Parts: sequence; structure tokens; C-alpha cells
Amino acid sequence: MQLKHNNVKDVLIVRPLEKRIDASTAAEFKQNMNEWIDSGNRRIVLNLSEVDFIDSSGLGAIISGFKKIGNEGNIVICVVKESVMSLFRLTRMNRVFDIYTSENEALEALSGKA
Amino acid sequence: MQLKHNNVKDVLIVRPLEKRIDASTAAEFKQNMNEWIDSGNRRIVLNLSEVDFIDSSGLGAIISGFKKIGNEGNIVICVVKESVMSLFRLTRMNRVFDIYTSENEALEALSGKA
Amino acid sequence: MKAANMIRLIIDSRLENVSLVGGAVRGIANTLCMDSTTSYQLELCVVEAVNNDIKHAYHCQAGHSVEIDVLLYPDRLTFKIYDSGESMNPAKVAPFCFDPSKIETLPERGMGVYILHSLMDEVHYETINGQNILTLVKYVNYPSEGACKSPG
Amino acid sequence: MKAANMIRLIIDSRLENVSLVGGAVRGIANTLCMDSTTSYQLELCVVEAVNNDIKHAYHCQAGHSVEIDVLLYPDRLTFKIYDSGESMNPAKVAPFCFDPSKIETLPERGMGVYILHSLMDEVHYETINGQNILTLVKYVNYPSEGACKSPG
Ligand SMILES: Nc1ncnc2c1ncn2[C@@H]1O[C@H](COP(=O)(O)OP(=O)(O)O)[C@@H](O)[C@H]1O
Ligand SMILES: Nc1ncnc2c1ncn2[C@@H]1O[C@H](COP(=O)(O)OP(=O)(O)O)[C@@H](O)[C@H]1O
Repeated sequence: MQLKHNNVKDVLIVRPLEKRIDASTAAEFKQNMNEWIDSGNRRIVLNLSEVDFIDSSGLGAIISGFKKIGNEGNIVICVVKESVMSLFRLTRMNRVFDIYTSENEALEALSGKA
Repeated sequence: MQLKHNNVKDVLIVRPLEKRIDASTAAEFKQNMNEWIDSGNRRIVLNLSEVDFIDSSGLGAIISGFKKIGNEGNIVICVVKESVMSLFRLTRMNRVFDIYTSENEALEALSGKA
Repeated sequence: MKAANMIRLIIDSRLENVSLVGGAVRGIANTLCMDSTTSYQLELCVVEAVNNDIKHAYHCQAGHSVEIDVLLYPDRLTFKIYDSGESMNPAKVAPFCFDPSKIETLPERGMGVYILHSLMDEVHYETINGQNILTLVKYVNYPSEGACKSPG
Repeated sequence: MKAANMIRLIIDSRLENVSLVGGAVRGIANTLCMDSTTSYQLELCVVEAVNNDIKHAYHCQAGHSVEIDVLLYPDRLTFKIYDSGESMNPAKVAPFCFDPSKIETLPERGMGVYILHSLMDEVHYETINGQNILTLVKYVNYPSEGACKSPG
């Protein structure tokens, strides 16, 4: 799976260039996130602008990264399509993740935090 | 199949409230057109704004109405989605039918004619 | 109930094939003029069900088939999902609950069955002659006016 | 050639079921990031082929099945459409031609086979043990960058 990624100061921005994060790609997604976290990234913006389908496996992979960082940092999410947003709401993950409408907002919010 | 229709002076405007004109609906479409032509309509605007799929049976039904009116009037077409337009081009029916981007243009063009 | 229009979808039990089922279901929902969130949710439910068949009934072994019947009735859309693998053990389905403020309680799995029950109007599971059948029903209100109407 | 991802679609031979096949094919094409005109044209070809099976192979009799295999290869999308009805007689396929300026020459039918050959990169028809198989192949160039890439 293609994950575009770049650093802005100490924030890692990850943008999946995929329409789907599903059971066939979740493991690969999780592994990539793990590697970035293992190599020291603690503030991550996940930009979902290209993604129009996430299933529970894909969501689980995102949650896994969030738990791995734990209280040492944060993963925030941005540019979520309305249909995909309905999954975050249904699973109450909208209360877990900070979700922003634009990448800039996400970046600012993350940079402002300690 | 639902065909919205109304008269503006001596022009009949027909707008299928369907996404599809295909083999399962073409006969009904053709019959409706036949009845309108039999009852005296000679200038017809076919507005395809809602239609995102036409197959060769649907196209055949439109052509059938056009042939029935023959030189006694005209059927013009308007608001055709780009994908559907590709069928008119492929079958060279874009050279047979006058096709307009708006219903008003179609109406004006038809009213201007003898 | 009026006879249904119907299509059957069949894939081999590999997770790479599931997006084809998902795309097919979303396309069918679009043809029926569902809005994009409803189309997504129908796709999601069928995909969760098929993933579960591959993972839990077939233990991720290729070479088995998963069949999905899509049935259109005037008032409902029904999916029947068939496998011939290990049957579901209801005892293994844990309730879905966590504390959003406690990171360590967040679930990484176990959301599929909750999603099905939340988004579908009816969910049945039965095993007949070694075949497991999951039935998902969504009630639909086709607009009486507009580009979309009840099937058949 | 790399093993394909694949889905099989099956309907009973009734024209009312064909839009389900069409919706499924368009949805799959969208998942593969085809643009909307290409998605439409793929749907159109499969719908024309299935309509022809129902009309000409099964003479509009319900109770027979039409099967469509959708196969994804890295460089092509292949549809195999199966029926067990009357085989196609190539002599019955008239060339598609008319004079746009002569209303009486305009065709009302006989456009389906022309459409298949125009839009597809390969079209084969064969009969094996009483089963007719129409194979439609579309070459595809998945973008190497972007939200879409080659399957598998
Ligand atoms: N189709 C199925 N066949 C057999 N067991 C199943 C099936 N679907 C679900 N299960 C069981 O129910 C449990 C909960 O499923 P689910 O909520 O989808 O979460 P997950 O698949 O992430 O474990 C699974 O772990 C499995 O034990
Ligand atoms: N699947 C098929 N099985 C048998 N005969 C077929 C099939 N497809 C096409 N044909 C024959 O080829 C002819 C041309 O088909 P087509 O171009 O689709 O036009 P139409 O279906 O409008 O006649 C048909 O009239 C029929 O005789």
C-alpha cells in the first residue's frame, strides 16, 4: 500500500494514497506506522483525504498506532470523508481521536501541544 | 418507469426520472413516446439530466421516436452526462440528434424551427 | 412479498477478493439511489461479514468459497452470506465497550459484529447442513418521486 | 501472468436483473479508480453482453443462469460471460452502418456487438460442451502514483 509521508518539523504527516484501508491492507498499514513510531515519531497527522472505505480492521490498525504512542504523543486525523466519518461516530472513535477538516488545522493543533 | 412531461406551447418536454434507460425499460419508454406522438406532439425535448446509464436498447427506443416523427417535426436532446454522451458519439448518434447543454437552449432551438 | 430481483456474488476465500465484493455492493446501492453514507454502510456490513467468514470460518485458508446473495424487495434489501467453514460460536462474541478516556481499553478488533447489529435492521445467523448463513436486512424507503423508485 | 483477483456474478435470465450486474460492474470499476466514462463503458459492454444472452441465447425465458467472471490482472480487466443457451450465429451479426442524414436508415437495434468490439481491446466467443463463453478484455494502465494502483 502507498503511504505518502513527510515531516514538518517534528510532526510526521501520513497520507495513504489508497481508496481503502481494509482487512487486506491493515497489517501493512499497521507495520508502517509501527516503524515510524519505533524510529521516534511521536506526533502524527493521518490525512484520510484519498480514503473512501475503512473497515473495522483498518480502524483497528489506526487505533493500534494510537495506543502504541500512548501518552508520549498523539495521532490526529484530518480530511475524513463524510461516509468514513460515520464509522468513527458509530464506534465512538470520534471521541478518542481529534479530527480536523484540514491538514493545516491538524498540524497547528499538534504543534501547539506539549 | 417515471417520465416527467409538460408542454411549453407546442413543445413537449420529457424528463425521465430514472437513472437508467435499458433493456428492461426501453419498451415502456418507447410506448410512452409513441402515445405522445400519436396524440399530435411533433416537437419534443428529451431532457436526460437524471439518466446516467443508457444501453443500446434504450438508445434504440429514442431513435424509434425520432424516426416516427420523421420530417414532420423533431426530437432534440439536452443535459446529457458526459459518460452517456460517449454512447451517442460511439454510435454516431451525435450527428443525428441536436444535443443541447440546457433545457432552455433546446426549447429555444426547437421553437425557432418551422 | 413480491418476488425479488437478485444477484449472487461469489469469491474465493482470500482477503484480496473482498474489495471486489465491496465495490459491487456499493455500485448496486448507487444504482438503487442510496445516498453515499448509506452505500458505504451497506458495503461495510457486507465486507465485515465476508472478512469474518474468511478469517474465522475458513481461518484465512484460500480455496473455499464465500457466496453473497443480494435480494431486492420493494421494502428491503437483503444480503445472505454463505460459508461452509467453522460455525460462529456466540460465546466468542464479546460485547463492544470501552472507555474513550482510557487508552489501554481501546479495542483493536471485535468491532465487526457490533457494526452489523448497529447498521442493519435485522441480523440472523443459522447453520443448515453444515452451511452457515448470515442474513442481513436493511429496510429501504425508495422515494416515490425522483430518479429512483422501488425495484421491480 | 500473475494470479488474478476474481469475483463471479450470477443472475437468473431476466432483464430486470441486469441492472444489478451493471451496478456491480460500475462499482468494481470505481474501486479500481477508473474514470466515470470508462466505468460507464465497462458497465455498458457487460450489460450488452448479458442482455444478448437473455434475449438471443435464452429467448427471454427466465429460469436460466447467466454467469459473469470478473478477473483482475495487473495489466488488464477480463470479463467472461457464460450462458448455456443457443449459440451465436455470426451470420446474424450485420455490420453497423447507416447514413446519418437519411432518417429511414437509422438503426433501432443491432448496435450491441458493434459496441463490444468498439470499446473492448479483445472480444472472443467460443462454445465448449454446450456452454457459450464470451470473453471481453480491457487493457488498463493503473497510475503508479495516487490513490489507485495495480491490483494484487
Ligand atoms: N463468520 C464467522 N464465522 C465464525 N466465527 C465468527 C464469524 N464472525 C464472527 N465470528 C466470531 O465472533 C468474534 C467477533 O467478531 P467481530 O466482531 O467481527 O470481531 P473480530 O473479527 O475483529 O474478532 C470473532 O472473533 C469470531 O470468534
Ligand atoms: N449472446 C448471444 N447469443 C446468441 N446470439 C447472439 C448473442 N449476441 C448476439 N447474438 C446475435 O447477434 C445479433 C446482433 O446482436 P446485437 O448487435 O447485440 O444487436 P441486437 O441484440 O439489438 O439484435 C443478434 O440479433 C443475435 O442474432
